Amino acid sequence: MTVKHVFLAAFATFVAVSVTTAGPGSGTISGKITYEGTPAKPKSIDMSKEPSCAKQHPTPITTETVVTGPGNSLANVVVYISAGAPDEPPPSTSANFDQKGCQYLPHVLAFQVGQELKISNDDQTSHNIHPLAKINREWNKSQPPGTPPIIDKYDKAEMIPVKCNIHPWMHGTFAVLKNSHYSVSSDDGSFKLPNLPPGKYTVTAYQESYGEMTQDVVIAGGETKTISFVFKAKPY
Amino acid sequence: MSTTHPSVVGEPPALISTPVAALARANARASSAAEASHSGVWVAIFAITMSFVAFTSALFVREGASGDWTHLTLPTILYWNTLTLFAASATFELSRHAIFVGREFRSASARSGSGWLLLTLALGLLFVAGQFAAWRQLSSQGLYLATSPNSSFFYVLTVAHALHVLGGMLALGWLVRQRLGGQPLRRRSFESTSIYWHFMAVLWLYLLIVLRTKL
Amino acid sequence: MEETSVQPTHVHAPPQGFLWKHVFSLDHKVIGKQYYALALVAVFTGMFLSWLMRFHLVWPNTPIPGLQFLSKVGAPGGLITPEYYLSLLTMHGTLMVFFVLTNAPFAAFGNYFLPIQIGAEDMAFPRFNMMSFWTTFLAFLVLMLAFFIPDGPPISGWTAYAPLSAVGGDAGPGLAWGQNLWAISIAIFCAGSLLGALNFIATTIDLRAKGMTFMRMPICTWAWFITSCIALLAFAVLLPACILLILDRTAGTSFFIPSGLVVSDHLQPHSGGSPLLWQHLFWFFGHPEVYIAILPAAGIVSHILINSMRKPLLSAKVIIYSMMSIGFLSYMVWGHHMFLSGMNPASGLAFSFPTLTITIPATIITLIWIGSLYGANLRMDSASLFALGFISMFVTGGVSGFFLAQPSLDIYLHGTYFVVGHFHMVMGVAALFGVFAATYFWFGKMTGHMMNETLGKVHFWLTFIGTYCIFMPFHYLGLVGNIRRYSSFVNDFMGPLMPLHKFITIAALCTGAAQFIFLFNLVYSRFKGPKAPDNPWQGTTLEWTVPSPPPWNNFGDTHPIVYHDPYQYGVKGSKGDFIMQDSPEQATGGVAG
Amino acid sequence: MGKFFAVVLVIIALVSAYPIVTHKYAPPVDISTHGHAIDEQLADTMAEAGLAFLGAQLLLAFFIWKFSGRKEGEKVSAIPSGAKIMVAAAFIFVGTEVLALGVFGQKAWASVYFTAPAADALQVQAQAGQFAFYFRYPGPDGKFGPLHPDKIDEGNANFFGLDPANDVESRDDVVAAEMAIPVNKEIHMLMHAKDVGHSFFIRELRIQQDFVPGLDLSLHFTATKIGKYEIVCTQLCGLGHYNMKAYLNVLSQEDFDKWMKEKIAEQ
Repeated sequence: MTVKHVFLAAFATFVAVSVTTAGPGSGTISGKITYEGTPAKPKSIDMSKEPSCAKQHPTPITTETVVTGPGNSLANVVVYISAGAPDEPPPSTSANFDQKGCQYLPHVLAFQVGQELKISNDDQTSHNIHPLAKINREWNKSQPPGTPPIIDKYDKAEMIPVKCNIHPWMHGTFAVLKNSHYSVSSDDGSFKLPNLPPGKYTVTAYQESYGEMTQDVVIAGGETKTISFVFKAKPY
Repeated sequence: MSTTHPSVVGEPPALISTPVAALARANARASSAAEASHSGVWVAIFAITMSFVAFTSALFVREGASGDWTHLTLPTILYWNTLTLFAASATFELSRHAIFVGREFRSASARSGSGWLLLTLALGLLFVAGQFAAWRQLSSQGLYLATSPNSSFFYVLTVAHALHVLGGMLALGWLVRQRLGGQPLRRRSFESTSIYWHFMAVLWLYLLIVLRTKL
Repeated sequence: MEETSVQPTHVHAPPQGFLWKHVFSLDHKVIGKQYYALALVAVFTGMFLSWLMRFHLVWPNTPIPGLQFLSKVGAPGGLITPEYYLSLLTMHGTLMVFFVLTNAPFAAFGNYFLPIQIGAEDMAFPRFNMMSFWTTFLAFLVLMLAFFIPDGPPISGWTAYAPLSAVGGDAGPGLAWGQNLWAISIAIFCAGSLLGALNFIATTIDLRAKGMTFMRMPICTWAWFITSCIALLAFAVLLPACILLILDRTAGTSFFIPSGLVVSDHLQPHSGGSPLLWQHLFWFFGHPEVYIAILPAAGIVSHILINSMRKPLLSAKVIIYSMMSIGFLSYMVWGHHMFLSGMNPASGLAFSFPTLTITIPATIITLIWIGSLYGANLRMDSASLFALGFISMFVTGGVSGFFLAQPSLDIYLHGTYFVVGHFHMVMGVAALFGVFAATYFWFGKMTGHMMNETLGKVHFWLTFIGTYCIFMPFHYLGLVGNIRRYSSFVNDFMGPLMPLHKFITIAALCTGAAQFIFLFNLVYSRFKGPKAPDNPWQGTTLEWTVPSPPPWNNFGDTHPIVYHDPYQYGVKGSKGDFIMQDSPEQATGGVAG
Repeated sequence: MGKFFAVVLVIIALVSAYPIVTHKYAPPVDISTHGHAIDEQLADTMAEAGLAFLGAQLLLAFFIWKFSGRKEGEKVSAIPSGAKIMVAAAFIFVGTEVLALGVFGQKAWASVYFTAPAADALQVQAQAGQFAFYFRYPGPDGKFGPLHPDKIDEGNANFFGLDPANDVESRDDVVAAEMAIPVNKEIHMLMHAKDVGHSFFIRELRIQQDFVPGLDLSLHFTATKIGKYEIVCTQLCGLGHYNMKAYLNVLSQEDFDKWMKEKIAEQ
């Protein structure tokens, strides 16, 4: 990379940032994620091996690979602009990933390339964080109780499954994305991508066990477009 | 210091600085080291045997432990290589005959036998080249080190053996150099090398049988 | 002798220049000292690692200041992570077993004293000898490098059981490059040890002085000789095993990795390998390795004890034959490490019997030591104290072997601290006591300066009592069912055992600190110690006939002639109650030997 | 110095033996049908090894007491009987001990490993993986579905790699993180390792056996006392080794049936 390229990149970023923040005239994509078919029944998690965690859950928690809501809605689906939007520099805020009661909070964490990732352990037991990255560098670190948060960042966009080697039921996802236009669907399956300047976008929805779906959307001006994704659920 | 100790009968008096004493001592030393080379090579053969026993018993265990063992058809060139290695043993014996038996033995600086030694060296090289050809042949069939357990063992055993043959060729090369340069040749060093060299042929025969055998 | 050799091939001239004299020296004495120095570095490193482990076990939430600088990932904020604990454990075991227990009693003292004791000027192959040290040193560097790579040291223990050690980074931190370095280091170490053992054997067979028959060799020479035979066989098996492990790790072969393993959510691409194959190969080396550590120590202790008692042992021959049968039996017992590994249960019994049988020669040796004390005129200096302490440790560590040799008891005791107590007692501490005894006994000969006796005695008492305080409770923990290799005790019933664990940790910290007295004594005496006479302990064997320290060619320009059995003590000689091996005078009276 | 040594050695020997003699540290109470044989064997060995330990240490201390404190030129002597008695003693005492322990004392080993499980034994499959145990019961059809390592999905609680979509036998298989068994009923445990080597140890049950990847072993035992017992891993298996455990839940037959019914309903 030459100095010229750096300068151009910086300039482009500046333009992009000033455009995105330019409130009026920008559009929004919103919608809902649903499924059709029968999803697998969530299974309850037996934490008896880790009593300090088990007692934090009076009723056992269940697996979170597929989280459904009322009206066949699907939570924890990452919706993001996979094409059409320029790459953006990371925000200065950090993405926080907590381990509490031997669960990942949140189960799916979306953040940007280069953004600070802060992993903390609120439990009385050691956890092990093992993001199974393929494009990025794979690492595997343990975090005993009382140790400072692990700070890291990722250089490339990727959907990274995360697991705890000590507690095999703990699984989550890091969604490392190129720009700030992303949303993780809430319990009712809804999502919202605001502040989109006019243009043609490819919107991708990613569900950790059903894979991804895409749609092309054109934003002409200060409008809100509603789209929906319907995943095919499998009973097993 | 050492003067309080009785000196050895037949040794020159213990005077450190006399060149005669130093030379005699050095001779005695060199001969004892050459003496040791004999038992050294037997000990080494013992250790090498043990290593190959470990390799081959690993092979038998692995072959018996799982169902993924498909037998390997050995490249024909291996049998030619076997002949080559045994021919190299024979030429080594011929060189012994030329060097230590008959009239040539008297003339310390004669180069007799160096031809046979050179031929032995060449046959050794030919063997290693032949093994290399066998590896090429297998890999051209798509059989690499990690392809199957039998190809793994084939490469491990033949490469380990070839490395040991190369080690023997170093010793052989040293003998050739001594001989060509008209340097004196110690019988012990010669014999140690020959023991090792014949051992390589026997070891190869063993490996060939192991690789050929189907359990 | 051939007539063709009128010219010497090379004249063995004294080496010139610092580099050739002290670094790349061909002199067996310098090489012996180099091995000793390497073992010293390794033992203090290993001890430091054990401190960290013991500290972490009882105070898991107390940061160890500064540790985060050693490993930012392994010890964030100075708190040891589970994987770093296992790294420490693996490196502690590897350093101690390979670089201390193999190097110090065998390679270091063997190198220094075997040629002198048989009246030789040097080893049979001085160049191989130098190479074997530098190979071992390289192995040490490769191993230590694992501390400084981002991946960290391996976490699979010194036994490196496959497939944990074979599948690579998926199985955990340290199992990618850390484990590679481990396997490479051990392979190099095997090569170095093979060279060394070959040299020892050839030297003993061929370079004995005139009159030095096999039965006139001192017991420690015998021990080194028998040990080198064991080592030759053992390392010749471990080397191929390491090569196969390296190939599994780097070349995608499947010697030790079976099909269908899912490690960290990754289905492994290997198929058909056998994890038990690694265990068989490893323990075929591993059990004899115990005797590689303990036999030289036993030989050294016999040698020192005879000198301190001023009388020969009841029977040196019986000791030598017992050592030989131990060496022989050591190759028939490896399966007792694998009682619970799913071998055929009948082979469990088949391995149990020879294991129990080893007790017989071991008991004979012990009884001869103790019985020989009867009627002795025992000198109680530091060397002697450590030799006697060795016997006590050997007994303690030996009797616990009785339990573990039985598969039915192994069902309960396998994998508990009982095993840890057993092998630390008999293989670790006992062998180290042999090394300490040897150091106090021979330091004067090796450096020309005597060690300080008072410091030596203080060192002995702290170490003797300290090691009992550390390792005896390990047996109790094992009986209760405390599992070894746990980085912290989260088990429900560990609570009541914590006071015992605290006691052990405090004992370990104190005993470890006492070793600095020894270190100080070594360094101080090396420079400030009184000058050592040629024969400070009125010994009889050939090392006492040469100056302290011996000249580069040991015996000057003479060749010693041996007239006697090695231990002519309790007789009337011209110099006192002993006759030296190279003295032609005849013994009158004395005790039968 | 010699007398001091002797005193210290005697103290060490006695203090070391004290907790053993008083049973301060002893294995937890046995709850198995075969464990008594192991316990007896342990007690016998402890008595014999303990005597050997005390005998040797005290004799050593006594001789050091008596024969230390060197006086220059003092005459030395040897034990009159010489080495022969030592060799004979070793052969007779230790030899008998070896025979006794090695041959007659193998009942316990035989009772665990040389007998076949009863035909009506309850089959449970135990799977060890980094770093938890999971247990599988065949369910109402009495059959275990086949394992597909590529289908393992821990986040989705598919710890065994079952494929219920294609394998009918798998659909009713019960998977649990605790090992519930009925009391006084023989259990035939099938052991399967998912990734690396592990081990299965229940102290109270006097059962310990390695999981060897690629080698499915089996073991059988009967628990005789209702209660909850810890199952731990004793084979170094990676960073979470220290925390690899599960519980054995020994229930009355009725409670077990109830437990099983709940589990089947959950599937």
